[in-house]
Amino acid sequence: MTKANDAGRRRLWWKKSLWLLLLFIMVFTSGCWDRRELENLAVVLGMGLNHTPGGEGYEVSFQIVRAAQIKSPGVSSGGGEKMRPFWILRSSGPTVFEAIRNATFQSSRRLFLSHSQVLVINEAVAREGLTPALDFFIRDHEPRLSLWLLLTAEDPVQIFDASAGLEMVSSQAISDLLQQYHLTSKIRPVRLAEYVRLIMAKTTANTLPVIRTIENAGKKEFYFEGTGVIKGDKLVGFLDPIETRGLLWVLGEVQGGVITFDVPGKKGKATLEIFTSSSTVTVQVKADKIHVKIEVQVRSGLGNQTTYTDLSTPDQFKKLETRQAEVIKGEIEAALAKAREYGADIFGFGQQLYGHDNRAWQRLAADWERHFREATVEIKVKAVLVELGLTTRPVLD
Amino acid sequence: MFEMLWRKLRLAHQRKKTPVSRSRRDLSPNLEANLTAFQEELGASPDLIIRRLTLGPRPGSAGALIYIDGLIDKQVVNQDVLLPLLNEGNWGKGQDVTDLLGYVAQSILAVGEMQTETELRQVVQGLLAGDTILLVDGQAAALLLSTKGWDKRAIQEPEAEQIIQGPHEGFTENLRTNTALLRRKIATAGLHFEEMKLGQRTQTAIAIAYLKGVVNEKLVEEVRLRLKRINIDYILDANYLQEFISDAPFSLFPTLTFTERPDVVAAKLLEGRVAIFVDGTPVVNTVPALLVENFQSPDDYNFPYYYATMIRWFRYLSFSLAVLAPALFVALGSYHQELIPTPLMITLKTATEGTPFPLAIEVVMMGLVFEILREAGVRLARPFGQTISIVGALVIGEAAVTAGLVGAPTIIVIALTAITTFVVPGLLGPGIFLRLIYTILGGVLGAYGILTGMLFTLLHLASLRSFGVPYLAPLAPVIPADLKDVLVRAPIWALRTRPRLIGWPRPQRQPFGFAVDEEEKGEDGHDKG
Amino acid sequence: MIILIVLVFLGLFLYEAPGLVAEEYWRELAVFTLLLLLGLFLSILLASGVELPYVESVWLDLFTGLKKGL
Amino acid sequence: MDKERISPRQLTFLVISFTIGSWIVLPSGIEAWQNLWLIMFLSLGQGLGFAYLALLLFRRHPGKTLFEIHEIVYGPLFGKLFSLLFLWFFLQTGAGALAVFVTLLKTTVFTTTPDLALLIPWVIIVVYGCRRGIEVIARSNEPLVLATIGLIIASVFLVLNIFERENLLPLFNLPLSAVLWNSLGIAVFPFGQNVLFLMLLPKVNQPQKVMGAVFRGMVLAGLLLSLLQFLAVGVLGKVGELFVFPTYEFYRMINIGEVLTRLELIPLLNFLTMGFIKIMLCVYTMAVGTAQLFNLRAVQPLFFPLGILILLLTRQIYPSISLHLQYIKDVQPYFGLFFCLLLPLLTLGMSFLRGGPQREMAS
Repeated sequence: MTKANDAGRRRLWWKKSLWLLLLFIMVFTSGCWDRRELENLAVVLGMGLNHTPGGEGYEVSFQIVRAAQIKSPGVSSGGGEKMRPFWILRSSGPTVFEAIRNATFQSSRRLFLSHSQVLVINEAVAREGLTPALDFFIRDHEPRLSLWLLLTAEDPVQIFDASAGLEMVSSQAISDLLQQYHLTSKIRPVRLAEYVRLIMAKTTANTLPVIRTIENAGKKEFYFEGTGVIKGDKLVGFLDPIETRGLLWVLGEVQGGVITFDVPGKKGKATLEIFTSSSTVTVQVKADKIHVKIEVQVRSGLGNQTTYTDLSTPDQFKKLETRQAEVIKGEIEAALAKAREYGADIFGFGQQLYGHDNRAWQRLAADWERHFREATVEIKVKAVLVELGLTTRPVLD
Repeated sequence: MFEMLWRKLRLAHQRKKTPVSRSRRDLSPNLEANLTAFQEELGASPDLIIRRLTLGPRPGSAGALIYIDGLIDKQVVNQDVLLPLLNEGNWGKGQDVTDLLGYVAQSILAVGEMQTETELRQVVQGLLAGDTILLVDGQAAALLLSTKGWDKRAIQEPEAEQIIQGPHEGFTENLRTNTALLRRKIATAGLHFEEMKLGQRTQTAIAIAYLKGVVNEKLVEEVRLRLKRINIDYILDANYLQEFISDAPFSLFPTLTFTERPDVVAAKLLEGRVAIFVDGTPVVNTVPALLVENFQSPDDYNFPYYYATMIRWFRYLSFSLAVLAPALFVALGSYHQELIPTPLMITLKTATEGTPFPLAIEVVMMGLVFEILREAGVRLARPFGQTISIVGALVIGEAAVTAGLVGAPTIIVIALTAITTFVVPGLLGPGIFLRLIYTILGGVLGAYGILTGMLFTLLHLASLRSFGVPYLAPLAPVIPADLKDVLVRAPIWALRTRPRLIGWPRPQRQPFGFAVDEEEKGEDGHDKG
Repeated sequence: MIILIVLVFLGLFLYEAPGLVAEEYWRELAVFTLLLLLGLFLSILLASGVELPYVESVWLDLFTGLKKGL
Repeated sequence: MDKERISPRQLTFLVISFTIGSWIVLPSGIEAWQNLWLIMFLSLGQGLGFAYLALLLFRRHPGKTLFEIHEIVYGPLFGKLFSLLFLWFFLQTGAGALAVFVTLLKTTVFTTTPDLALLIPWVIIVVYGCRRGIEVIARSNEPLVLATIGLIIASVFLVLNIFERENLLPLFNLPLSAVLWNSLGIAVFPFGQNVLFLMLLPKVNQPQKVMGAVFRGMVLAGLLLSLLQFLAVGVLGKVGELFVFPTYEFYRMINIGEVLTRLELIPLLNFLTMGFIKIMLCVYTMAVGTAQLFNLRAVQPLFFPLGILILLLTRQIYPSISLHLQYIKDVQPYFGLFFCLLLPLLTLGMSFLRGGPQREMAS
């Protein structure tokens, strides 16, 4: 290190400066192709997918945040009429991608899809097959796999147009709501990633939650109701909320919600709050016949009663538990019946078989619909009541 | 091309020869001749005091006492030099001495340190260093009496290196005071000082200090060698030396550490480092220097280990923030918006809505404004400094945001970096530079640009050595044993080994554990600073 | 574009060569110049839009050819 | 130049980053996707076998680089020919890795930025690093490897909430031939490339520890890759097959409480550093090789031209990623096998045929 003589040092000096120069050249020549300033972005929070009125192509609608409107709404720019904090835009094209790019003709700013949270798909599109419609969202680097997928019978714009309640933007509200599905457990929220996972499982059918708008005190509001069944990639039918919960029981995804039924032998109802549930599904193949065993375990507590009897005694509890198990079993059976009707394996029995008995699956997969319809299903529900709330018996009994 | 090269080589060759040695000139036996010589050499400076006097038993010979006013301790000169010389009773026994100077030195003067010189230049040197010169007619020699004494600053706590707990003393501009301060910390015979004079014209005293038995002898040799190689006109501060002897003169990063604290220097010596004192400055350099030393503060060792560890981690965090925060902000804001969580993204967007400049320019601009404000605040007299900060913070920041010139988040980021930069004062310069470069890179190529810059920095840092020790040690190369004082600050009793690459001649400080029966604590009060 | 490339290569040559000449590393200089010229040649070809084959497509063709041959 | 020495541990670290290199981003053997993490162990075994053979070569000719061994074994002319082949191998390996990274960056973040804008800064720092020498490369590699290991281990915790055991099933649903073929593909692609280290082994300061160091590095790298694949499969399931860059996609899925989300850039940059080391090693080795080929005394001046060559070749590696995927599937196993197993084996055989331990004059 020290042996560098004077001349060497001087040479070193200009060599060193050359490196810095190189660095700077590199900085200033390479430049900013992908730069997009925050303020020049149109942040899309929700997207809708529909067919163009004419037929062939797709119409994509966007819900774009109007950031300036979110900023301190009280002090908004002197007196001008208050705009809504979002902007809805439609554009169409032969493919989804082209439709999205065509939106550039209408938007002064570049559409930025990375933050979009929901994708609302019109049923007509779903009936024709989702793969061509969703390909862009999986392939492109901007949209995320954590996008929530929703079905609607209406024009997606109607959904975006609905009141957002406490939020600024309805897409945000929908996304927040879907994350709290466990308060009711009557919808099954599906992210794009989950959809793709199930699609790739071949035998398993997908389900997507259905959203629609309702009129409430003169205002439009969105509302979730039931579930669409996607067989392959096509919409084949719907499950009502109860059936949806039947499906959720089997998938072990019920993590809350309430269940109401008549108290056995008494006049009046009891509402139980579900705390946790879990399920075990075992699929066995004997002589190319499928036997499915579903075991569901539920822990719940008494949340509300309309009878005048004291339900807190152990044998009343026993009765409630049996009754609850029956109700749950009924829900599962209802879902199963619908699934058999559509020939759609929404429960993922095939997936289960695929994982545990791959050979059998490979043998049966080709004709899975028939095997699924003919499968014998044994349902066992074990319901446990663990809590009473703060009181033991009703105030007046 | 070749010609240019040749020319450069020749120039370099000539450069080597430049130190001209002036001709040697001896004192003459004639007093008057000597005095004229002195006056020639120093000019008719009013602070040159020549006090003629008669020396020796009657009739006595002519003599002169020469000193420079202001450099000597008048008390000493009057009481201990003049008084004995003028007291006739003193000459009683020296009736027949021939070597009058020798007699004076031996029996009369009450001065501790003195020496005889015959060469004019040496004498003048002594004079300029604060010695008093005694000349006697008839003798071609001079007596140099050490009567140094000038006004100096009292020992204070250094302003740039405040600590909360621990010793509050700092070095002064006086070399002797400084070495004494160090001796007070390390009372072992192993503490050696070596002195030399550097600077053609300033003749500044340089001292190197090391702890024999702990230090690597080769390191001391290397320091000596590098110091001797220096060929400089003047030295006014430690930094003059540092730019000469540092391993990587072009690097942004300092390969010497400096401090004004005796406790820090003591700790470094005890780790096996060498300290370089420069007379006239309170700053002391220690070598070899490592990057991680900048993140250690004396307070780390004066506080309980868990607290010290946490504080050290905050320091790492602060430095990374100081260097990277604006760059990441720019990269996220203008390239990787998808990485920002949605609500934050919308908030940011609302805040930047309508600002005219790209984010990178905004950040660089505000960063420059801040640096200028800081510099102005440092240079200006204190009352002005306050005005500056009020104007800077309130008017420029606030007004820029309300006027919509820059977004509020930019101001927040700049303010954050402004504060965090000062957490690691040793890397203030490199930090500001890196921040600027990274911000530009982040604005040009986003996170990829920052990564390129960081890899470049990493390679550069990894290629640095300070006196043979890799600058990034113990992180690259990883030395697990040394991480105890880098990743965390282990309890003092667990810091039982010195840094591997520096203190390897004597790696162990003390036996492991906190058993009291070994009374070795005196030597290892605390670690590095 | 081509002028820029030539300038860059010239700059690199000037950056490296004097040191080599000073130390009389003639062989190094030769190999260095050779490699540099190769680079220059290729970059000029690329810059002027000549279609050079892609390495992996060459290998692919070769291997599929071999497989067919076997 | 020749005084540079690296320690066995640094060698281990270099092997780790070289192996992880670009495979982590674009895995080979994707057909076996769901079982990749298991197949990895098989490949690791094979890879260790290859490495053992190559290291035997080094053991027979201690202190010699591969190119010097070539000249000893085949004589100057043929030796140089073989060396040239290997030079091409290093060049293509480095350029291939670089091309993959550029493709990744271009498809994910910098869609409109031209290749050159991404390549030139990269090549500049590669050359800068190479000029600083192998010691500096090894030193700066250490924190990078530690960071990568830290990230991979941290990912275990990051994906806990999206990891599903069901996704791992079914295990072993592949025919044996597919398992073997894919494991071979992996054995030659990340593991086999380590044949490059034959050029650097003489620089290790404790030659007796070389074998252990290389093996440790390969095993560690194998374990890390296997762990990462395990996580990726657990998170993505079968879907992973779909993606060109599954690891990237896997990090895109991370979502912890809607706050710690969209992390893909961090692993991307982290893996880029591994690739950076890999490319730097390729360039460095090429320079060392070229210097030995032409009996040069200095390596320094070669880095710039070689950097430019690798830059040019990167643009000419493949016209599109689809061709590269095809290449990985159809050609790479053979190509790698040729360089990682056949050539070293041939050299080893020849060396044995020439008889006795070679006692070359200390030149």
